[in-house]
Amino acid sequence: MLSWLGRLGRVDRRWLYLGTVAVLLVPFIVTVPMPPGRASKATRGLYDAVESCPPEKVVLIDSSWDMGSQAENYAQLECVVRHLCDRGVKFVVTSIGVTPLAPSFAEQVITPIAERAGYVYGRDWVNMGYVQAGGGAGVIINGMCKDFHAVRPTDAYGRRVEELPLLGRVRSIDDIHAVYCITYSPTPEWISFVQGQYGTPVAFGCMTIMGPSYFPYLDSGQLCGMLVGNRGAAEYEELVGHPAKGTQLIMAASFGNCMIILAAVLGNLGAWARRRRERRPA
Amino acid sequence: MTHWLVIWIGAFVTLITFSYLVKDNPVYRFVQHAALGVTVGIALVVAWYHVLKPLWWTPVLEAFEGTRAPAAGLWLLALAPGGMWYFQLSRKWFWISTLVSGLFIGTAAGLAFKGMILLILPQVAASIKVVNPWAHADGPGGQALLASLNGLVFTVGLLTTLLYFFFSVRTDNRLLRPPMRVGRVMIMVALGAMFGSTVMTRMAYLLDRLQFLYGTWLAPLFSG
Amino acid sequence: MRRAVIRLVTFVGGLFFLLEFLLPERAPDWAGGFDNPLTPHLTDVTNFVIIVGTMAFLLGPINLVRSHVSTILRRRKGLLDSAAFLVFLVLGVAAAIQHFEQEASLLYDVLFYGVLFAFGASSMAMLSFYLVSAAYRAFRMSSLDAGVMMLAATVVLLGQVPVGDWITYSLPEWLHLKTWAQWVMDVPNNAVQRAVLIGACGGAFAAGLRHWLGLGAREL
Amino acid sequence: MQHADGFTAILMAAFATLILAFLWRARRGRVAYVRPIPGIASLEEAVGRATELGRPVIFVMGGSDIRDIQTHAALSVLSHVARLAARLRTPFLTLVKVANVFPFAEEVLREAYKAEGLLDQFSADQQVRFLSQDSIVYAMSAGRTIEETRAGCAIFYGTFDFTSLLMAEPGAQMGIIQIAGDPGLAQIPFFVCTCDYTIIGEEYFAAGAYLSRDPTMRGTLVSQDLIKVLLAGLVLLGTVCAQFAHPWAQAVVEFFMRYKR
Repeated sequence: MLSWLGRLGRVDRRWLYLGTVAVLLVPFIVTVPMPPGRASKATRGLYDAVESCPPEKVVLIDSSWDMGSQAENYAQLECVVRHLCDRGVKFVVTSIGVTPLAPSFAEQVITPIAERAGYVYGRDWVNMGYVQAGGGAGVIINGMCKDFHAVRPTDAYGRRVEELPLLGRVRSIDDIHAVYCITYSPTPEWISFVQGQYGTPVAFGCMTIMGPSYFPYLDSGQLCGMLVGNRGAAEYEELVGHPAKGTQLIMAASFGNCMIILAAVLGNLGAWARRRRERRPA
Repeated sequence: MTHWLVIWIGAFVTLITFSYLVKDNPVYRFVQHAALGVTVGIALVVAWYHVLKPLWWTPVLEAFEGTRAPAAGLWLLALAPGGMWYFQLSRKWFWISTLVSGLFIGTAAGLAFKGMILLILPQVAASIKVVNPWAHADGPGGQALLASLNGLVFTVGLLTTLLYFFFSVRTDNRLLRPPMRVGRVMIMVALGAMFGSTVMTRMAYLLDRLQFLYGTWLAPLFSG
Repeated sequence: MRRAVIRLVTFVGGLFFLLEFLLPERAPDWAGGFDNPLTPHLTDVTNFVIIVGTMAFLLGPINLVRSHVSTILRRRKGLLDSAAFLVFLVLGVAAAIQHFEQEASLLYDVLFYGVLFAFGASSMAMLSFYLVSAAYRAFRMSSLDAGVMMLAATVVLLGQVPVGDWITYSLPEWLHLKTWAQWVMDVPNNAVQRAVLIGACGGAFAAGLRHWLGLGAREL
Repeated sequence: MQHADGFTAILMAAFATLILAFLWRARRGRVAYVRPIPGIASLEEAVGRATELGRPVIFVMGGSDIRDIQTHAALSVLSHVARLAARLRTPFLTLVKVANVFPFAEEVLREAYKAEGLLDQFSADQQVRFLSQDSIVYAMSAGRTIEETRAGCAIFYGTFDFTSLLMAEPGAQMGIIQIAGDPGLAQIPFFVCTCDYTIIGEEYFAAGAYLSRDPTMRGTLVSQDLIKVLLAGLVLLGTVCAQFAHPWAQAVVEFFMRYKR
């Protein structure tokens, strides 16, 4: 047993990789049921913010993710857009400063959902495209709160603000009910310049890795809600009653996480076994 | 519905990328450079179509055509500082580009002061926790006791961590050493939370790709 | 002289936003009772920063093209890679223009979702392979630090996924792994993250002043 | 709060004054006190152990630019470790990731050997290696170097990215002493489970300031400490007041809560 454990540590990397793929494919082939759960405070906060949107206001979505973070951000955008469409809340999408590829990704997620819900582009939702600045996103956020049209005079396809009826009523931060920023690590400048200056609720959708560093903002009420990784998306999908990508990936993550824990335990046992053998007189 | 060609190329590129795990190979490097080229190309076009054209080119054009107030034509002057960036390409005239980059560094700094203070004050306020179970509004019940306990752990954690990162006072005495140890343990617990989260994110990347390979590419092939 | 001008430009750049914030919305009556004179110019300044900042958009591509073209001209190693870069750069530009002008383009879809997306997502996924092998070979619980950290990590790892819910499903709620994972996030993690944030505040001010006043890395 | 209120403005002024005051002091050559952090002792121990084993010490630098202060902190630690290794006659190797850091690292090493009177033992091409600007390639080559030279100890000091695990893995598997320092928190977990000691967050700068005795580095550190004290003082004041029902105490708490909407 000891020698077997000791040998485990010297297996060629590539076998480990193959084993990883084999184990992680299981949850996609076999369906594992999701236990009924309770949404966390963070997820609930965003859900309530969307629920409480009055008809005359819109939700601003900053969708600033691309292939580098779509593994978690995709589901986070999808579930919230579905909720907005179910509730008939109108929304404006922007992509501020992170990646110029973001508008195409946002469109890929939103268009099918919006079409199915009977949302008309320009009247019910708008994609305002990408904007960047030299000194970081803060300057754009700060300016956009004051005058939306000046900073974004056209949408992602070059149509003018005047041609898009929805934007007739979105002139400044006062017309926005809440801001939802989805990217790898949303910039705290959203908190400073939107929530800090105007008190408009801000919610984040971030990769799991960034979750721990944003919880202090949730505790202080600077964030009204937050979706953390696929777990957050899965909880949201449950609240909306439409399990999708988040649910599927978080189920699969059970396998992944267990595998990492198992690998670390076996690795430690192996190291311990090797040490014991070395200590034994030859 | 996504075109079959897009899915097949996507699957091919995914497998080629994973082939790097076995061995670095020329096909991988080819795909890597192709992807970089596409990124740069698309970014160029987006910068023009989403930013410069609507915000700068159109107003200037319209001012000259007379369909907009002539003052908008002044935006043409932005070419002067904007052009300064390109002196970065010359060793001799590099310093000219530092004029415009300096402007941006200054802007970012000016906004950073404002952003930081707006961020930190609510954090200070939120750190004020009620530790005394009798000070809760509804008296010292079970919930209040729990909240006080959590408040105590929080306050101790906050202060010991701050002490751990405090460098201008001698701390190698008997009074300060135990709280510093508590601080380090607290930091380790927080790092554990970050560690678990990091692992989950990295797993999500792989799971997402496997979902694509199996769910989008392979499974439909077999189910017809 | 040159240095002084650069410093002045940097200083003025920061001054606008700082003053706009520091001056009140409306000056008190004894001081004349005028409105904040800078606020009306905020959007113009914002647009100026966006426009001039974005005008640097050719800089990165020029540098890359220069280095790849020189690789090809001098027939250095990686000639084929450089050629691939240049060809796909042109294709990328063409496809993106097509996409913006007519909204449906197979070339764009192939390049965007087929090549770019697949490569970007897969190269991130490679990290998890490395992670598994490292977890196995290198994660050693050799110190108290590592022990405490790994314990917290295990709670978070199990508490965030459904398998954790299944394990502790029949126990009372306060013993659920999910509850404990949330506690780790809400109490110890929050305390430490906030302490780090408070520390970062001083750091941000110091770095901001250094940049704003042009003091240089060595001097501050 | 679209514009600063009195309290906010005073606080901002106080922060700026503290930082500038210590900068001014430093310019006049006053060196502020900075305590030694435990990580420094562990660096010395690691070099000692490598000497006992007769194997080389490897210093792996991070990805920051020469214009970043992170690099300067790392260079002062490099100088300290190099002097120690020179004094103990232990082979010493530095790995560099960023091209413009390379000449500085070489210079620091030369100075260190000169200070120990061993300049003739120093060989720039052997002891300072520029591996690659690319993260993954750098990390893999660093790991391979640790393996191939059969290092006695490895020190990772700098800003590292997602590849931290790749470079720390081989050493952990060999069971050598490894010490890591990174100014951020994100990569620290990986170092904690693969290294024997980690220098976390701001400790990174403190170690640099302590070892270099550079007046400005130390002055900045102390002024930042005082800002922390100021903010921690506000938290403490509020926390104490929150425990009492007295109207004055409640008024103080109310004052703070205005900022938390």
